[in-house]
Amino acid sequence: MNRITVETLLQDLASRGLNGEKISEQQIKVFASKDNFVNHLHYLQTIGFEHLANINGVDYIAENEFEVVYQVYSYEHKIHIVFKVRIPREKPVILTVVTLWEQAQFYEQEVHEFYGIYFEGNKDLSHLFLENWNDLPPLRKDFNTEEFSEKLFGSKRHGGGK
Amino acid sequence: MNFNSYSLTKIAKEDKDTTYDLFFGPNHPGMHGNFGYVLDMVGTEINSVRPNAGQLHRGFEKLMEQRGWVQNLTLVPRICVMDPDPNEVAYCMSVERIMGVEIPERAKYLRTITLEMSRLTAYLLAIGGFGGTLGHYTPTHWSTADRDLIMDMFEWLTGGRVYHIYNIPGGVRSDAPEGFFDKLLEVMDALEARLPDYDSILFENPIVHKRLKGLGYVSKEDARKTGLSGPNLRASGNAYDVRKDVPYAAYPYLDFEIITQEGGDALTRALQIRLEYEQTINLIRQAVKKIPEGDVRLNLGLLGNLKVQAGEAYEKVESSKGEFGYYIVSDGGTKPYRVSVRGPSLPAGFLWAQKHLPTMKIDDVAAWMGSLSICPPDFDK
Amino acid sequence: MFNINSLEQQDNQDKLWDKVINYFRKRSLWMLHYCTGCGAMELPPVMTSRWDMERFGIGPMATPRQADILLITGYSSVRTMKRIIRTYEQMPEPKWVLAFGSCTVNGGMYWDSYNVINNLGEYIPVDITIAGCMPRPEAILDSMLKLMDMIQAGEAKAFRKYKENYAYYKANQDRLFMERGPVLESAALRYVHEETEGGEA
Amino acid sequence: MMTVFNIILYSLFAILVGLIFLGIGRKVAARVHLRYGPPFYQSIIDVIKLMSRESITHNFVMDLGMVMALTGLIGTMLYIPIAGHIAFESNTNIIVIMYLMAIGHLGMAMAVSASGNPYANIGVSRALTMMLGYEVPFFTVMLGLIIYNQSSSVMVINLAQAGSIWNWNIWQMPIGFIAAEMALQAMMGEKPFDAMIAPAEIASGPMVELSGRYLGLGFLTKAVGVFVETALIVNFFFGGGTSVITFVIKQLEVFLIAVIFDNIFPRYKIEQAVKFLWIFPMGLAVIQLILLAI
Repeated sequence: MNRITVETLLQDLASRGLNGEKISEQQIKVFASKDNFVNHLHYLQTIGFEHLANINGVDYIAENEFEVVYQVYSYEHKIHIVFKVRIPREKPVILTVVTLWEQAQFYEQEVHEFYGIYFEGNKDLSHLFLENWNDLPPLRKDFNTEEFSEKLFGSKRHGGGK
Repeated sequence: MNFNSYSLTKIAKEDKDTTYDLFFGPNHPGMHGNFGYVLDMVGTEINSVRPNAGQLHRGFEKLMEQRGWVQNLTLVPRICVMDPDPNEVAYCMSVERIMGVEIPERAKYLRTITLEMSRLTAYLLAIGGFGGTLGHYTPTHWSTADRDLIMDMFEWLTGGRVYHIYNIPGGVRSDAPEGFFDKLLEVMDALEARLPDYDSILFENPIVHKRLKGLGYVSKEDARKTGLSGPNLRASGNAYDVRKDVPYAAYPYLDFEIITQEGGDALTRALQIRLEYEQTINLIRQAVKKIPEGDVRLNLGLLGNLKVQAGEAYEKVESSKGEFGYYIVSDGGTKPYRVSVRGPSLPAGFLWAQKHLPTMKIDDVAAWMGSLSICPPDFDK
Repeated sequence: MFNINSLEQQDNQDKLWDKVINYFRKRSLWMLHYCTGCGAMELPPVMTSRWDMERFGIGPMATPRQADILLITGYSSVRTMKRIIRTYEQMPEPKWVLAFGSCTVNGGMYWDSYNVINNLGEYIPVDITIAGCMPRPEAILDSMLKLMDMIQAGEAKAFRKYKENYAYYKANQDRLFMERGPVLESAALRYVHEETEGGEA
Repeated sequence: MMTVFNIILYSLFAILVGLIFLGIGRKVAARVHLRYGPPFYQSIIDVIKLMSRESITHNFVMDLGMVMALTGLIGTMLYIPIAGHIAFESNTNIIVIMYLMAIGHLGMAMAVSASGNPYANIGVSRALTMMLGYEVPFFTVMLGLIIYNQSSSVMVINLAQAGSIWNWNIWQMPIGFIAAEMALQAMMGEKPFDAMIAPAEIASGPMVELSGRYLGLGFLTKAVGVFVETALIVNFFFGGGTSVITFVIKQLEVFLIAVIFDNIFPRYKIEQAVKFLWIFPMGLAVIQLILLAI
């Protein structure tokens, strides 16, 4: 397979209907819609982007949207893709990619736990880290960690001084 | 002589009542860190495994959104206590990428030196870990004492023994003190002179070979697909190293080859650490030799009020466990909008645990875990 | 809250025998091999060749039944806290607790974290707290020596405090571990997903 | 009356010497690790401390088992001559020793199974498996000794080696000695044959649930065990001793060799250990037996 550069990759993805932007010589970001992003990820996997480094969420509360970010890297082309999918905050449901990468199981569990995003098709979305948790998923912007800590653990700003 | 073929446990496997749950960790001497596996056992054989994580969860990613850009530097090294500097460097690199600044050459070399020193401490601990999990405490005692030589150098350079917070956005905090590099080279000589001892007591020990050979095999393709990284990936025959592929700091100026091996089992991973240990000493020597004069940090104004323009970046660093990545989103304020950390241990700690452990007996769990250099805090965060 | 008087009365009763046995207790301190947090990183240097705590008869032990000291090495998350309490209650008396680092006093740098308890002393009694993040090996060793002095003088009696004020500790522990409703009102915003038909992609 | 007094004296002596051996062993191990290590009397302090602690028992069987383990080994010790002194005179005491030595492990197994902890159960099953592993080669070597001396009395074997250093059995049957040394390493539970303790695997195995006095009894059992096992080797291969002092010094040497080996090897898995013991020491023991027969 020929070595793909950032520019040719961006052109290729644009022809498939994906908008992208260059971040650096070895890194681009791509915006995909929630309807067909799995196909795009599958395509990327077939052209050599086989390393899924991480899946993480971002809470854009001002725009009332969640973003799920897939960090994908290719060992051959040495390009990193920040693959972004936006979903509405009221109904945070997205398709799973466990079929493409096995380790996605645990990343999705983590994102579900911290953002409350549901991954359709993922069989096990149980909590990995938190126990006895009945509050908002903690990494959402409308969850106030300081207030939570103050109420449950009795924490004080500046250690209670001043 | 195959004990398995006629063991009672084989018969018992069909009987539902003979299985029991065994808590391997968190309170277990063989466990690396505060983490655990709940093993579903038949006799001494493992049926299935459930990772029991969350004991180390501190909500780093949330806390980083509450604190200023530079304040966060106190948090990031605590994500991996054995090898803290890659976290600082990856965080700083991401911030610098968003700000679009290039750090001075001397700072790049100083970063490289701290990164490699940190890698050495982690490898020395890993050598001790191999000893400890196999019940061989002599190398553990030796290597932990040898690690202290580097800890003292760190203390001299940065003021901290374990957490250094030496790298800051825009370079490093201060220049190296006078005489530091000469002493560092002496320490490197001392550490290299110890290698034959480790070889004879650990890496060439016939019983170590017997215990580790064939344990936890990962094939070349599986290692690439499941997100393993670092020494684990290279021990399976993949020539991938962030230092070479996505060069950062002063690595483009240094002369080194990616070390790969074909074995893919625990023994190969142990030898991989031993080989890379030698390479790291060599890299530090090169960096010390080539380090240019000049500034060690950019003037970014008052760091306490640092503002980073809106943007995002994912930067990765090769740590002793594998690829550490920091994905940072900035909205132009005095605090990050989102910091997401990619720890290298998750694929090994969760996915490969579920693949490997059910083929093992209880004897091998600790050694297997040590061989994949699983560091729980980096996925527990 | 703590009934100091009754402790002192109890102390006066068996003083001579305690003095003899305290010598042996202080010279043979076994600590539990449980790293609850990152402070455990400075334990290997203390245990191994450089600082060699076995000189003083201090050594790691595998299970709570065998151990005298419980080291809380740094912050403890809610899940760890549960395991710490289980461990502590399994240990036979006399037992001592050493708390490492600032995180065990007021949460340290994790003071506003949603998963880290702030003051360890509210949940189990602590004999000695070592300041710093993380405490240096010298500080750890020094605290051990201090604990030895306290044991010899009969001052290290925190485990009795736990028995006498069990209701206080239990109430604090229950606050964390009992089935509880949401802590913040914002929890009402939670989205609960109902599986749609044909959910498989 | 005299016998009772003798028994108490012998047991106290064995316990004391065993504990000091363990302390010296820790000190030597520490030197291999490049550190100072505890004082040589550390094990005695440990045991006294353990005896003074709160002890958690699970049931009567656990109490009984721990006592049985200790008394089993003390009983063995009474049949072993120490520099010509012996508590119970017997013409066939090798057979008795062979039987009694197993009681220590069985008592431990009883006590530990009673606690119900799975780690403890795995540990004890490993200990019993290991016993299968080392007893076969060790008793084969003993058989060689019995054939060579035409007697199954330790005292007779002991006296046959008197006179000069060159009369010692270590020169008469060196191959058997090596086999016995390997078996001894397993018998004392030193690495590479310490799979039954294995802290990193099964959290110290049989000792998981033992606290206070029970752990103290466990330590005493270990101490007497070390005494008995080294005493056997000294009697069989090093000609016993002219006085108690030389006997104990010889015992210490045998013990320290084991400690040094303990510190340069990691541990075998249990099946690897048994395999090793049934191939190498067993092979050597059989070769020795054949050589003696010719």
